[in-house]
Amino acid sequence: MKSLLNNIKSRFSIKDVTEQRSNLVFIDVARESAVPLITYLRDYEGMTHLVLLTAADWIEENEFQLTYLLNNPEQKFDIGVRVRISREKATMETAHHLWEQVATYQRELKEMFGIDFPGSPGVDKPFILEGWDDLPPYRRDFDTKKYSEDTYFPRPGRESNDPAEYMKKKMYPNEK
Amino acid sequence: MSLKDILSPFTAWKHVVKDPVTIKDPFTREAAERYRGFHKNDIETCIGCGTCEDICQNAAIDMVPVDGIETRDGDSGLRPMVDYGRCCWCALCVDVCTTNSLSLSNHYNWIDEDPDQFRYIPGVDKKEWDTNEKGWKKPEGNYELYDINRVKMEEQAPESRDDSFIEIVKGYSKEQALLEADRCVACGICTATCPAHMGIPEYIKAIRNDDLEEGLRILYDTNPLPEICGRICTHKCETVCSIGHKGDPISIRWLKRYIADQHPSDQYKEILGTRDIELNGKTVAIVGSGPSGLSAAYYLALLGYKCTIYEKLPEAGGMMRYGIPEYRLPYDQIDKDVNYILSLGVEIKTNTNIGTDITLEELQEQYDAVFAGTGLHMGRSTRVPGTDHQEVYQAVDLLRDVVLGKEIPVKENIVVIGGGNVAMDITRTLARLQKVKFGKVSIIATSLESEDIMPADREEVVEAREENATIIPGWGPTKIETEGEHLKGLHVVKCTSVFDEEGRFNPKFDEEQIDYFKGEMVVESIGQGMDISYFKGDIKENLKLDNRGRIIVNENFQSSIDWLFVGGDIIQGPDVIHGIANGHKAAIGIDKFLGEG
Amino acid sequence: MKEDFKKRTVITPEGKPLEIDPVKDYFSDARPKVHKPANPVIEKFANWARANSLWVLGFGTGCGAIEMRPLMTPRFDAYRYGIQWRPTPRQASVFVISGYLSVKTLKRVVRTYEQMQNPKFVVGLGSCTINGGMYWDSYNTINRLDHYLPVDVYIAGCMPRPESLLHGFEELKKIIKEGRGEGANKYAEEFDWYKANQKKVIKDWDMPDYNW
Amino acid sequence: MDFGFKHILYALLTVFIVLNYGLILQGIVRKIGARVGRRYGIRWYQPYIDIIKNYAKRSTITHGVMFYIAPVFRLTGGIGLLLFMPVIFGSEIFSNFSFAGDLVLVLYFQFFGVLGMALGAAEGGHPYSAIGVSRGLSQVTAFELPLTLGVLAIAMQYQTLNITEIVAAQQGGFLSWTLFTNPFATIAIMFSFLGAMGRSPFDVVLAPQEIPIGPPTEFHSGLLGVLQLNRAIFPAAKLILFMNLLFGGATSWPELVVKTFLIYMWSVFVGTVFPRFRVDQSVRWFLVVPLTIAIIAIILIRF
Amino acid sequence: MRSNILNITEDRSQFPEKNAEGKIDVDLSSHKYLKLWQGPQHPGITGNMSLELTVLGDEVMDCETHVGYLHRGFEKLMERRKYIQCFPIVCRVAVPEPDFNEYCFASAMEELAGIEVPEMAEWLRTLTLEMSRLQSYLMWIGGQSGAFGSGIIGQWANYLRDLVLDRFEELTGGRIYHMYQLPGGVRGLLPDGFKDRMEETLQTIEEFMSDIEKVMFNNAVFKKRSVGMGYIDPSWVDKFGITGPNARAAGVAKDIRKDYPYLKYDQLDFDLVMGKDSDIYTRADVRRRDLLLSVDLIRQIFAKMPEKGEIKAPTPNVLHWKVAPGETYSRAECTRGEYGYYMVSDGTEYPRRINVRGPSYTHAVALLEKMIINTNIADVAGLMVSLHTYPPEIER
Repeated sequence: MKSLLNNIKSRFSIKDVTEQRSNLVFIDVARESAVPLITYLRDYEGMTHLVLLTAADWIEENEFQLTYLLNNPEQKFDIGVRVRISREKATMETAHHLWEQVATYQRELKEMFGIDFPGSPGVDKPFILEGWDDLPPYRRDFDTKKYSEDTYFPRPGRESNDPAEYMKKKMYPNEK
Repeated sequence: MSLKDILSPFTAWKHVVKDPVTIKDPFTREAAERYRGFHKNDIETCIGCGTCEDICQNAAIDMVPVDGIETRDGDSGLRPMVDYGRCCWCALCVDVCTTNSLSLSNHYNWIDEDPDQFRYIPGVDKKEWDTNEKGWKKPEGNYELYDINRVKMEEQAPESRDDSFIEIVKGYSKEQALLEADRCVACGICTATCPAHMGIPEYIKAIRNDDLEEGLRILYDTNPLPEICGRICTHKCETVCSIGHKGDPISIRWLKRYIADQHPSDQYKEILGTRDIELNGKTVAIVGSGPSGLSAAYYLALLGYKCTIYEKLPEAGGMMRYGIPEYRLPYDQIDKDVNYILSLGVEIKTNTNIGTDITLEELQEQYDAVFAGTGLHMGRSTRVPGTDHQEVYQAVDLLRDVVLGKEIPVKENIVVIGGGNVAMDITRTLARLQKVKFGKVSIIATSLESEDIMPADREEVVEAREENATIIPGWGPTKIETEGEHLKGLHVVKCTSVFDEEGRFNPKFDEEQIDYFKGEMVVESIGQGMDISYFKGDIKENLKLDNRGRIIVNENFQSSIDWLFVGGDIIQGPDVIHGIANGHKAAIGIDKFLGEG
Repeated sequence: MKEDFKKRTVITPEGKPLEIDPVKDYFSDARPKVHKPANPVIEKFANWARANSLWVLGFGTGCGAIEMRPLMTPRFDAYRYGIQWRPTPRQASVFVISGYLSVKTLKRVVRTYEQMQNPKFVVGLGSCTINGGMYWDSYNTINRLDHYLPVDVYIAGCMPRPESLLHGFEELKKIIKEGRGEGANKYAEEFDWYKANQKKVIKDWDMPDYNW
Repeated sequence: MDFGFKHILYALLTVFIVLNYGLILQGIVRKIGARVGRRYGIRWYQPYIDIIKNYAKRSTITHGVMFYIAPVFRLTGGIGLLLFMPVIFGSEIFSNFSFAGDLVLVLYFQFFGVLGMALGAAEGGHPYSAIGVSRGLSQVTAFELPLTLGVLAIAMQYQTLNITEIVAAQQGGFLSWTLFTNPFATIAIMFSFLGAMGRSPFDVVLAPQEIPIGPPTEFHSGLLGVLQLNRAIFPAAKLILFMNLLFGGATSWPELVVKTFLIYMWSVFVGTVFPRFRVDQSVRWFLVVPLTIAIIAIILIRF
Repeated sequence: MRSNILNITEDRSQFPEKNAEGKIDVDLSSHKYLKLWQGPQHPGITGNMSLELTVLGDEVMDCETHVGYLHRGFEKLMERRKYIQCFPIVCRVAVPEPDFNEYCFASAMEELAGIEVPEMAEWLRTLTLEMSRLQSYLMWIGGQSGAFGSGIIGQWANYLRDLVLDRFEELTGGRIYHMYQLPGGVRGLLPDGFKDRMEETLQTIEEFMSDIEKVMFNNAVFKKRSVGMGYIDPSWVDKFGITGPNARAAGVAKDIRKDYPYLKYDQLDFDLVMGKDSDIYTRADVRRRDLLLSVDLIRQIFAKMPEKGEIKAPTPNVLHWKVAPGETYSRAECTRGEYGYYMVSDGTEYPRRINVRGPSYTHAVALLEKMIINTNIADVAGLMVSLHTYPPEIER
């Protein structure tokens, strides 16, 4: 793994390397080098198995984080390639040509996060949701509880008391 | 493809002659012993802390009032109601239950046409599974979802402390405080019980978040004496703490002290935002600088009143300074709290006795309102034969003399009558003086109440014993044996019960069992009385008292004389946190009174 | 709306333009009718038969479907109580809503329900059908089944055990025998209310109101 | 053949008995299948309740005239098959409308119902129906070929196209049954019988896992009730046919019950343990195995 | 390699001609093609998904997978639940095998929080995972035979599964959703007599499995339907992200239990179950042998695990458990392949993001869409079941 890291450090601009476990390393790279890096990892370093591709929303920093988790089935270790992209009009280069399932992942990301992957097959087709007209639901600023309460009529008749407030009210009725 | 492939499947037919494996009567089949079925709740044990509601990710549990369950200290009077349109039977509510009252039966069957039926209050609404013994219970062993054991507090060892007045409790380090704060389930049962209604879960949360400035702000919302309270509060909150039902209660008092300890007093104004307070031009006189007086002064000062405290003794603090030994409450900590209050523009006039140096009438003329929090500074006597002897002392007097630096006539053998905290204070103070003077401790403290109902804090008793004092509860004094100038000892008789069935003080004795404690000095510590001789003339005439001689005040602590507010121990009995709460409410009352006028 | 469902104009072999509205062509938009029960004696006999021949539609809408297999296999063998599978809605009489309904499934469920023949019964299985269950705050699952379909009986649980399901079916039988299983008529009577609720949550409503 | 009013009553009685027999047989056979799966299975009278339930449905929708007629066609196929062959040999009451060429008519009725169904199902408009029908037709065609050849072999053997005569020829001890006198034809016919009964491995037409129950997908309520009646009568009629052709017919009802039950069990015996063939596989199988045997039977008869 | 109506052996995967996008041009109005939807209401579909098939006669020309019927938004829901509150909901991601979710979630969280799980709890976790594998395979075997029209296997297999569920009920208190592997440990020791009853169950399973082998695997018709059907080329394994039995049946040794030993798998003695023909039959056979391996592993676990011990490590108060910031990925071998949880913590009481990687994600969409082309409609269900797909883990 050491030599692999050295190899990619000499070839790509790596921002940061985090060693999570002896067999799991996360690499932060700039957006431009992400797809070339995973292509390189797949073709030259034996990281032939794409475990997953997913995103996380760092809304405070106004960025999305994309994680391509790659696995080396021979030497049994994983590398997570992390890329930060802007939340505004989020787009990312497609990687569907590398693995067949990437198109599906990208389709999901487009739908659930609103990250576009121009050129990815079927990326604009709805995947899971149907007739969705709100924010992409996995974004942090989408409030699922509020949406649910507004849309799906919770059954009435439920009300709860906070023990502290209730006790104060009961035991000291004169105090406000 | 072979002949075998065609023939071998027919072997399946051998099953046609075997018995079906079907469960013959699925309608009465019982679930497994541990099965998670519908909820049961022992409502007598349940305290309605709502922790089950907190952990329920389905929002399936509501805390609702229940007929027949009264709200009282340590019991919110609420009980969980479960909505089976939400429940997922994960049983985390059972595992997290602070009283182990909640459990699941292994009953699984509930069919109904009406979707609004699927909710009920376990234990209250009778269900067929209430008597079902099987079902999910919290796993045994060390299985807890939170730590039920208190983080150990470092203290001075008994050997190193029994001859000095250095503070015993060292206070929590950050790691310890974080661990201790983590134990809190934030139920809020303590909040109402605390006379000052301190935001206990909130400031504990601030500790967890390591946001101690926020913690300090929460403390000062309801309590301007956190350093003091963090040490000597009677912590009624800890008594009712829900975790205390199956483990140690959260050490709320020490966590409060931890917050206050972390901030030097010069940062207070910055943190609390009290740098610039605009005066509103009105003035209030406060008689007595005890907890209620200081608390009233603080909250009035925040509201812009100009306050002046009149104190009889040389320094501020009242009973906190003159009634509590230094090893429990060091003077510098009192100063820290008091000085901060004074720094807000509160003026203090020490060595000023109301009635002699200045009269109440004069105060009335000079100020818009007066708050009196003069406390209980007179010891009460048992009035058994021999109490008029010169070697019989009052605990409050002795404690005050210690602080004032007067010589204390310590004898080799001492008997203390009383089982409260003051008794423990004087016992341990005298024990220290004995150790210094004679090199050994020989002091007996005896109380009417038996060990389990002694009013003193448990740790006080334990620590006193660690310091070699002898505590013998359950005896009532009958006679002090004297011999001229010398005192010989105390005759006692076994006390069988202290309170009658209605809870009134009415001790019963077993005359058969008697004992005799030898000693050259007896200290009485069975309670204190108030000295309200400064109310004179018209004021005394107009002041309404109840039949037991106590001043009647309304909920704003306003007495029958509208400009006179009274609070603290003289209203509520001896308790620092009550005093603080009184002072706070009186401040609000004064503001209301003066705001209207 | 899907491309296939949009209105379009085709040229007939005669060379004339012809407008096609696939939605109208594929589905019916006639309102459902209230079917009055027949005379009491016949109805009683019919109800007995209906109760003892519950054909359950094989549509596992949520995770509850997993307990259907034990139910219909040797261990619990619901067949002996007159409960059978039916793969097509046309022939089924009982619709078991096995748990939560996502909006996407709800649309299919409504369609499927409407294809079933009167009288038809709905069993709400699991907490999710009662008040949203553990997905009470999910943006994609409905909370109360009775807002969208008339429900005859609910079975609490997450998941209800097969025994509970059998109890539920017994309860349903009782309801049917007592002549209270009139969900289909209720649906017809309060059709507009149900439709409004359905339309509120199903955002891409690309079918007529009633489509059998 | 004199068509008297009496005969019609007799025929109705036959239909009634066979219908009930068919329903009970259906229930019992399903129970036996369930036993192999180690469970109790349905109540034996469940098919009755199902039919009543379906007739008691309040609403029916239609897809057109053919949609209504198809179940009637289907039922006609079943009843027609039954009515043109002797049920109890030698009984005047239960010999039905057997006549000189009834064997031909009976073979036609085998096919008739399927055709009617095909028209109706196609009108139902459901793609699964269409697929089911196309599969059904190809499979029927495939097993009709060996069946027809087998029947032909029997007709040639007995030199008649009258079933009553064929049965009569088989009287006198079980060794005179076609089963023993013409085993190849019997084997060919019994293989075709597997297909005719629509059980595994030849149930791809109704295959619930692949195309939910095929042609009858859209049929419901009373229409399904009619189909269910047919589903009771048709197999029973087929069983009687095969019994008459191969196993010496029956001279009494108990004999009929025993024989037909055992014949039925042959298809159950195979069907319970085997998965189903795809339609191309089953067609190929019919065109290879039974057809070859049927041809051998014909050739043997010729010589 | 493949089979079709006319049994033409040349490669028909390019028939009909594909356009530039790799799709065929379908003009439905030509009446040459028929659109056929399998699902969501369809008995041959496992779980709730639908396949949009374009068929020509009985042959599938094109297929598109539609999912989302079971979408509950788990990953979103978990973001607004405290860690402990995620624990009851993770098992709902995959109904047939809730335990792998519980394990992956708990282990990811424990890794980030730095919690060491007690020995006994690890053994019990291993036990539940193997029991879970057992019952999942048993359900699958019923589905696989059912998809080809043999009901009897499904009856037996579901009975066996029910026996395992009974054991689960005794051990965990739940039949389907066990909610047993709490972060930090497990929620109970073995009940009295559990081992004996489990052994009895295992014997029944072995007994029935030998019957199932005779009736299902030595069955002319089943072989006819499955041998040579649904071929997966070993080179596709990486290309499509295929894992688990599907990969092993293609001769690619992939098993997380061996490759990345977790829990107590390093102390258990077993060999990978491999196949080489990579068709439906081989995959079924690999799963059958894997099932028997689980039986063996459960016996080994019983032999090796201690009698008593701590079941839960002390954890912070679960009501406000803050997990140290960081990211990790925790995986386990489930019956369908690699199951994994990718967890991002931002140091608060709530997870920042949890992504569930279910093996069906790749198997049921990209792979199925490719494999289904030019097969018979009748084979679609069998093919799908042979990949052992389960929709909820695709859409979560």
